[in-house]
Amino acid sequence: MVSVKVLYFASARDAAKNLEYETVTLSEDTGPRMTSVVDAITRRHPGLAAVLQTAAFSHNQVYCSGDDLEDIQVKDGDEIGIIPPVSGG
Amino acid sequence: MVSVKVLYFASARDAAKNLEYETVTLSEDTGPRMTSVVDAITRRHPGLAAVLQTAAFSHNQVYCSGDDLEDIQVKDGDEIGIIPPVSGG
Amino acid sequence: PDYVPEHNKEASEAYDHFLISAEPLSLEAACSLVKSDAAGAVSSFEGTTRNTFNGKRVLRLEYEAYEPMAKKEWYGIVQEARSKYHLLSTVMHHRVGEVPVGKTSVIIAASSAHRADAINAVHFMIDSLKVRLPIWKKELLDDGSAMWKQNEHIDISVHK
Amino acid sequence: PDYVPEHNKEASEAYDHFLISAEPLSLEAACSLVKSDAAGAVSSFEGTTRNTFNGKRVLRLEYEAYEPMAKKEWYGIVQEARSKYHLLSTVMHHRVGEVPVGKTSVIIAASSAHRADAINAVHFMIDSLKVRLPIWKKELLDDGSAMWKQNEHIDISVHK
Repeated sequence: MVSVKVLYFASARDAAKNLEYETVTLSEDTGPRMTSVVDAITRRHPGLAAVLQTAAFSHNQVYCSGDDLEDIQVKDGDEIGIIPPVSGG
Repeated sequence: MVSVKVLYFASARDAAKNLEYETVTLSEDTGPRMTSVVDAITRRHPGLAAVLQTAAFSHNQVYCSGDDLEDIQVKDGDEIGIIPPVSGG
Repeated sequence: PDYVPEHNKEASEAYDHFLISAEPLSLEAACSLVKSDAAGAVSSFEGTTRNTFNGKRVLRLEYEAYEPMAKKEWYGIVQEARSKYHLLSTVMHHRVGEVPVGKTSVIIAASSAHRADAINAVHFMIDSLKVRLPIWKKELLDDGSAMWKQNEHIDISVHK
Repeated sequence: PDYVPEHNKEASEAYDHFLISAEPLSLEAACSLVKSDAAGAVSSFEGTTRNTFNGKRVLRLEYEAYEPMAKKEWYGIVQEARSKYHLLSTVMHHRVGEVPVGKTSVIIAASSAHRADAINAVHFMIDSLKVRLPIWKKELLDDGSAMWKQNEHIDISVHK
């Protein structure tokens, strides 16, 4: 069992019942990947699907691209951010 | 008779007995040119010759290039600046 | 060529200042942080809340940040800036929470011995901030609508 | 594209501020002159007296200006900047007389709706000032020597 903390920002938080973050527990036999996290949160918050089409992700506060989600293994306690297009400045 | 006001700046003033400006009266028959002014001040202040090798000139507060001095006619009351390489900023 | 003071190619919290704050930002304070007797040039950029968007009246902006990650990205931006430009000191300050019209949401500043380094570094840092820093703004208009903004596409590779 | 406020393609003393003064310059004051609710970006540049030249200690700089001609050249620079960039307001302040180490000799500032205009205009204006404005500085070193400086060759045509 692997539990990760998922952080929602901006439009992602709007789509995730206004949660700033939540814990997601994965029960895969083999080491779970970022894709498993994305699947889990989309099941919980169907409205996220639209947001995730343009969002980036962070894994322990480092950007990861949508193409790499299948390759990135997540461990217990990892911090995963849902990063809609940024608009700082 | 045409009298012009010549202004000396920076190294040009150092070479012109520390004068900020002086009046130069030209007595040409035909309309005098900027070159006549330059000749006159170089006679008065021989030390200016070295400065004038790199200086620009202004005629009534507008830059004129060394190549055009022969073509620029000066009139009574004109203001002529001796502009060593600038170093503002 | 002119003498250029020693500088650090590594980002460091001694010379590179990062702040995310809900308090008003001060340009004077930011520039004071980067000034030194070895600096001949201080360049700065201030982003402020405009009063209109597509002809509609803007009431205010609301910013939020993923702070610990923003700090890591800031560090990466400064490392990159220092690899490109000869810098003495830098500042990146970003306000979060409400920012009323006319008020400052971001300040970038940099000092250098010669002016091109500071000017180009500030341009690079604000462009990089807009691409990389996990910060978001929501725009509230006077017709009651609100929307999360999205920065335009920025080509960071133009910065030599 | 985003809404851009009206602006003037002509330089005007209502929006473009020029000052030559023997008094200390203030960045805050300069930036206040260009800020407005229509501006999303304020960019600035401050030139300060460095403490060294070729490894020698600098005591101070002394500036002098051909003021009426400097004002005419400033006007030409602002006209050119406004033809290149979409600007709301600009400032060019230059100090004359003694400027001690660490103090500000020149401030350029510009405001615009979008950041690239203000940033590029400031860069263009300081480069143009260094090429065109009839202003001179004498550098006084602690070995008792003094010399009139000369700005390096600057290629203004690089400013798109």
